Amino acid sequence: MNRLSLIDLLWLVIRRDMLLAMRRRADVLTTLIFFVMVASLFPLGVGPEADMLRKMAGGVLWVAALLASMLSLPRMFSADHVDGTLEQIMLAPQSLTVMVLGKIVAHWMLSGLPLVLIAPVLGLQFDMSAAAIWTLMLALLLGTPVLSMIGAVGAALTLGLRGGGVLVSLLVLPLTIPVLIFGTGAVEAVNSGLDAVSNLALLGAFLLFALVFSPFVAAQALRISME
Amino acid sequence: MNRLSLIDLLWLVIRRDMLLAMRRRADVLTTLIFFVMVASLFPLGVGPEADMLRKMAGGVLWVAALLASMLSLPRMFSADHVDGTLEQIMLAPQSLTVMVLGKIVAHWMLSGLPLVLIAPVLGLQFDMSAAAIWTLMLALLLGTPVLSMIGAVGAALTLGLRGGGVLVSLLVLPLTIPVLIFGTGAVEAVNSGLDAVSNLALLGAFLLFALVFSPFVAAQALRISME
Amino acid sequence: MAINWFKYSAPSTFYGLAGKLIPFFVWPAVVLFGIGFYIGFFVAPTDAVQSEAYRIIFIHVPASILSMFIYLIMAGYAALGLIFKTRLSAMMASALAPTGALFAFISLWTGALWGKPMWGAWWVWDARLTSELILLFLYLGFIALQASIEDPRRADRASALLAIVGSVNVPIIYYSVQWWNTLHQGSTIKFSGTSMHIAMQQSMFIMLVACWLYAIAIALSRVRSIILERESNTQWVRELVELKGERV
Amino acid sequence: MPSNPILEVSDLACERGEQRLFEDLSFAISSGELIRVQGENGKGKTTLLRTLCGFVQPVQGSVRWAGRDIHEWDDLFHSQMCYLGHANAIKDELSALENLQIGAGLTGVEVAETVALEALRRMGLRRREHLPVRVLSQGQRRRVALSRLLVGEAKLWILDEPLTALDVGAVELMQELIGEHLSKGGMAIFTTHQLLQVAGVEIRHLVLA
Amino acid sequence: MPSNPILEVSDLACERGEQRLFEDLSFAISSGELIRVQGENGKGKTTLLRTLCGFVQPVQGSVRWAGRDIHEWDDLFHSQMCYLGHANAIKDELSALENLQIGAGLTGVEVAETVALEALRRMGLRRREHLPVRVLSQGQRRRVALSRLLVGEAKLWILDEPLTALDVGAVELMQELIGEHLSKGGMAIFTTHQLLQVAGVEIRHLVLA
Amino acid sequence: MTWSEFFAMNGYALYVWGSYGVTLLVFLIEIIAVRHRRKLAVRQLRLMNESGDAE
Ligand code: HEM
Ligand SMILES: Nc1ncnc2c1ncn2[C@@H]1O[C@H](COP(=O)(O)OP(=O)(O)OP(=O)(O)O)[C@@H](O)[C@H]1O
Ligand SMILES: Nc1ncnc2c1ncn2[C@@H]1O[C@H](COP(=O)(O)OP(=O)(O)OP(=O)(O)O)[C@@H](O)[C@H]1O
Ligand SMILES: [Mg+2]
Ligand SMILES: [Mg+2]
Repeated sequence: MNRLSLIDLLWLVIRRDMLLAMRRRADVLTTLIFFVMVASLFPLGVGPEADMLRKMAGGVLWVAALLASMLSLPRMFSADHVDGTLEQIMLAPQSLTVMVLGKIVAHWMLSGLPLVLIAPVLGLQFDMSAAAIWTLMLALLLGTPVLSMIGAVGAALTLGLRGGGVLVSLLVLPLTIPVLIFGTGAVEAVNSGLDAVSNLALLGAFLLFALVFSPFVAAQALRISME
Repeated sequence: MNRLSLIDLLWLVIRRDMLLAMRRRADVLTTLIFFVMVASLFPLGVGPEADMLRKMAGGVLWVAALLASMLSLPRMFSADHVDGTLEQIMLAPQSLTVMVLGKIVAHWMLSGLPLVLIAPVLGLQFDMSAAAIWTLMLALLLGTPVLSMIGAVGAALTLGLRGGGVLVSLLVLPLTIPVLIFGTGAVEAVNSGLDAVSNLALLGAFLLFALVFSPFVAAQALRISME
Repeated sequence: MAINWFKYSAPSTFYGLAGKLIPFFVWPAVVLFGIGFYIGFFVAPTDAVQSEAYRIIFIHVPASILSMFIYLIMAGYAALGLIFKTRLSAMMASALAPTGALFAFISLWTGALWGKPMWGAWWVWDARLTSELILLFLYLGFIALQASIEDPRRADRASALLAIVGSVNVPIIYYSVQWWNTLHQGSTIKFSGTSMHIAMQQSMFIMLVACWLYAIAIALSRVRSIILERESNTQWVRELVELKGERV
Repeated sequence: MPSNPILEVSDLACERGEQRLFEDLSFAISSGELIRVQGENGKGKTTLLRTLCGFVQPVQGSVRWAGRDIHEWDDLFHSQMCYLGHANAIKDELSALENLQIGAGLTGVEVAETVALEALRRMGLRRREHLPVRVLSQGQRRRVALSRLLVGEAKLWILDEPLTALDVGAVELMQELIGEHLSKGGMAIFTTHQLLQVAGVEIRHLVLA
Repeated sequence: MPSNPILEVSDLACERGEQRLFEDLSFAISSGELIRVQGENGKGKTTLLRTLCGFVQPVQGSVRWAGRDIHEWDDLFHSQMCYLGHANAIKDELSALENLQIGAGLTGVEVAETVALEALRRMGLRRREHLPVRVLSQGQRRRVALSRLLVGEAKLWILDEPLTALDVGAVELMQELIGEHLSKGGMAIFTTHQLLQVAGVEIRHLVLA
Repeated sequence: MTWSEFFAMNGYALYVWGSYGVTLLVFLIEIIAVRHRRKLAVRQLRLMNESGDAE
């Protein structure tokens, strides 16, 4: 019987959440498919003109990514809350912040990463240029973790509340707008022949900022919610 | 101690679901606000050019309505499932179809009707013409109940499955595409100076069709899910 | 000094204090609204370009400014409540939120009514407008979170955390929206007279002060109700109602 | 319809996963009788009760009420039985009173407020009638669920661990209630791991092993 | 850190809603002692236990472990206690074995597979170790949760109705386990509405009324 | 300037009075809401006092 180190613990939490998700299998796929569907609904709703679609592509894909990652947020802590596991986690002698970080990483790997990987396919559907697609992927790679991190705070705050699912979107969506703006800004910049570096750099800065603060804030939020 | 008639029962179910929603207060508002937010995200993603926005407006609003009513679907039966109420409902000697119809009506009044009412405001944000806005409202009025009805079947089928929340979107979204197409079609028609009647008539036909079959089908789906 | 501070941060003391203070805000507010309105409508001249429509500014700008400041103040109170566990601060935060949201709404509403004659559209996706809209969403989030938590202590602490996270984000949102808009096109808004007429400035300023006073008064009286609701199980509140026959 | 319908189980077998939980189970219960289903954890008690309700399809055998197979989703059967499972079937947002009235309404029985209040008070929930049940303790929540038995007119009670979370007083009350029910011509099947005795009634045991 | 830390509760008061559940509650528990919290449904037993864990902030009084207030979210306290609530804290998708290993891991204890398997078997879950706990019966699920007590090295057990859904055999086993725990120098606080006796130990009763 | 001219706002009446009117309305609603809330709180307290439900 050994005590676990922080890194071990982080790794355990990530592995656990991935394992749980794999058992439910549907979970990962569905976020992905939701993303694909929202992105595909647009051409249906808006009409098929290629020009216009190309122009909207970056925005539509980002909005779809935002909504998709929003959808999977409520489950981030609520399953653990309902079955009492969260109580056990909070009673653990280790740092709650580390555990929350683990859960955030797992959430991203399950809901953010797949979007990054599938985005090029959708980009092609919208007739985006290769450069734009690369930029989109990079922007999503930097931006989606931020969504998971801000989302974690929202999910923790709304834990156990009725209607938590929609409430969390209500809390989180406004806060994620900068990510949306710079994310689409990067794609747009490439489209209009400019350099996307500044946009991407800002996304990177958000990422670092969120990485430093959000696990701690989310942990505090959990403490508040569990009281 | 009296036995209830079918109409009484329908009314009881509607009242009950409305009461529950009112207790959670936030619920109704949040669907609405989600709708407003999604609709507002698009300009942020796509850019503020009025011309392009006007062109997308119908599509964006319909997609937002679709997503908003999709979001509240999982809760349609799952709360009752988890706490055992659904078992009691299914054991009741009355027609399950009527109860399901009651739940559908309540769902629409809570998630569809508010969207119809707020749509004009969003229409103004997208600079739509008055005629287009009226048509949009009418189309939503005919279309959103269909979304609730198709949604009920999906919600019943995915009951109790892990990740049901997203799964139901997966099942339901493809089925609702005709509604989306004719709904946006109506708005588009008005925009290009044509008559929206045929589109609206089709939506009306969907509505009747769904009204006749979906409660029964959803009731059967519930039976299957509860086994 | 410190003792004094804590004395007034006790709900029981503050309740009475607030009750006494309210009239000192209400009446000046009414008077200033009157004066501001008079100057704005009868003294300030008609604008060359915008004709009479510009008179919306006298309510639009104060409302806009207040909606932003109230958020910061609210977040400040929330933070105080979270850190020092003073119940009153949290109550102040929740008393301010609806007022802030209403000012955001007024800003949007008057802006929209101004936009229609000026730009021919009720709404354009301009940076300032968009960030005001987002601000309204932030308020609504705060209110919704608080409303959906039954236990007041949890509600206070959770919404305080949200307000703090929000206030870190507000500047980021503001600048990102600014950038978002200017990347595409220049600002659509140009005010005709570069230098505003002195009467316009006076009116706007007076209305601003009036709005401040109004906001303070309404927040104080709301916090009194909140105190009554939250402290209903304490002796002093019971006695207050019973013995002093507190007015309804 | 015979005036004293009975529940007949013949030759019942149920499987879960690859495992046969029980087979060749036959018994009948009629007015005034009380059956206790016994067995260790996981022997299939819950499964049996849910089969009797019609939720679980048996792999073999049949369950008949008043001579007719219950799997015809028979209104008659459902209006004469009342099932209480592991879950309480109450809504956290509603008060105890609302829960009872609406819960009964959903099963087709209209309950006047006075009747409902009296039932709740009998179950020891005085002064808790109007609180949202979310804030009630485990035992109080169970009591709310059990009070449904008092307002219905079901002949057959199927109770899965009704005593869970109940304190000593409430257990005694339940025994009393079951006694009354039987003396009025009702019948009941239940499971419990706790002690349960009903004055003047001999409990039949059905052991799953 | 004293080698035999004790839990001291002094002058504790808790409120729920507008209602004061208990006040002026003072007691201490040290090595080898067993306390049973008693009271009718809704008297505040669960609330008391959750206060001892630090989930609920008392309106008055303090809970101290080894002399320090537990509200400093103290690692020491949390590494020496184990709480089992009404909820089982197990994951439906995972097998019993995975649940035990991962569950212990989250509280910082690494458990070898052989150790975990042995604990599960001791709890009567032989041949159920690899089934997803979703398909287990109520009692079997409770056993999975309880098996965590066997693999930890907590000194203080806080158990909220540990006997819920357990059959007679399992109740005996639990009594045995508690006995062993105490004789190894542990201590335990629990609630239950059922009978529980531990050979050779005198149970102290704490009555909330 | 006559009153009717004043109210006509040179054709911008809808916009100008719409703004001020709604602002006034919002203020009034807020004031009424706050008073109502206070009334409810006090009434609740009275009820609690009368029923002697002080435990
Ligand atoms: C819904 C629409 C509108 C919204 C949400 C809105 C929002 C705002 C905000 C937030 C401010 C405060 C800015 C600050 O203090 O820095 C402001 C000020 C101002 N707005 Fe608007 N506005 C809207 C429409 C308009 C329109 C249509 C006009 C005129 C054509 C206008 C003219 C002004 C002026 C002149 C100021 C004050 C001058 C300044 O601070 O730069 N606004 N508005
Ligand atoms: N899919 C499955 N695969 C294997 N075994 C299963 C499956 N589903 C259920 N079981 C087993 O079936 C049994 C279900 O029993 P049931 O819930 O009826 O038990 P019970 O007698 O009510 O027990 P308790 O006293 O614990 O409530 C358990 O032993 C469980 O392990
Ligand atoms: N918000 C609230 N308003 C009023 N009463 C409340 C509130 N929250 C909890 N209560 C009351 O507090 C008590 C909670 O008790 P607790 O859950 O600790 O009981 P318990 O002793 O564990 O009971 P059981 O034996 O049924 O598990 C209940 O009487 C409940 O009605
Ligand atoms: Mg069972
Ligand atoms: Mg309890």
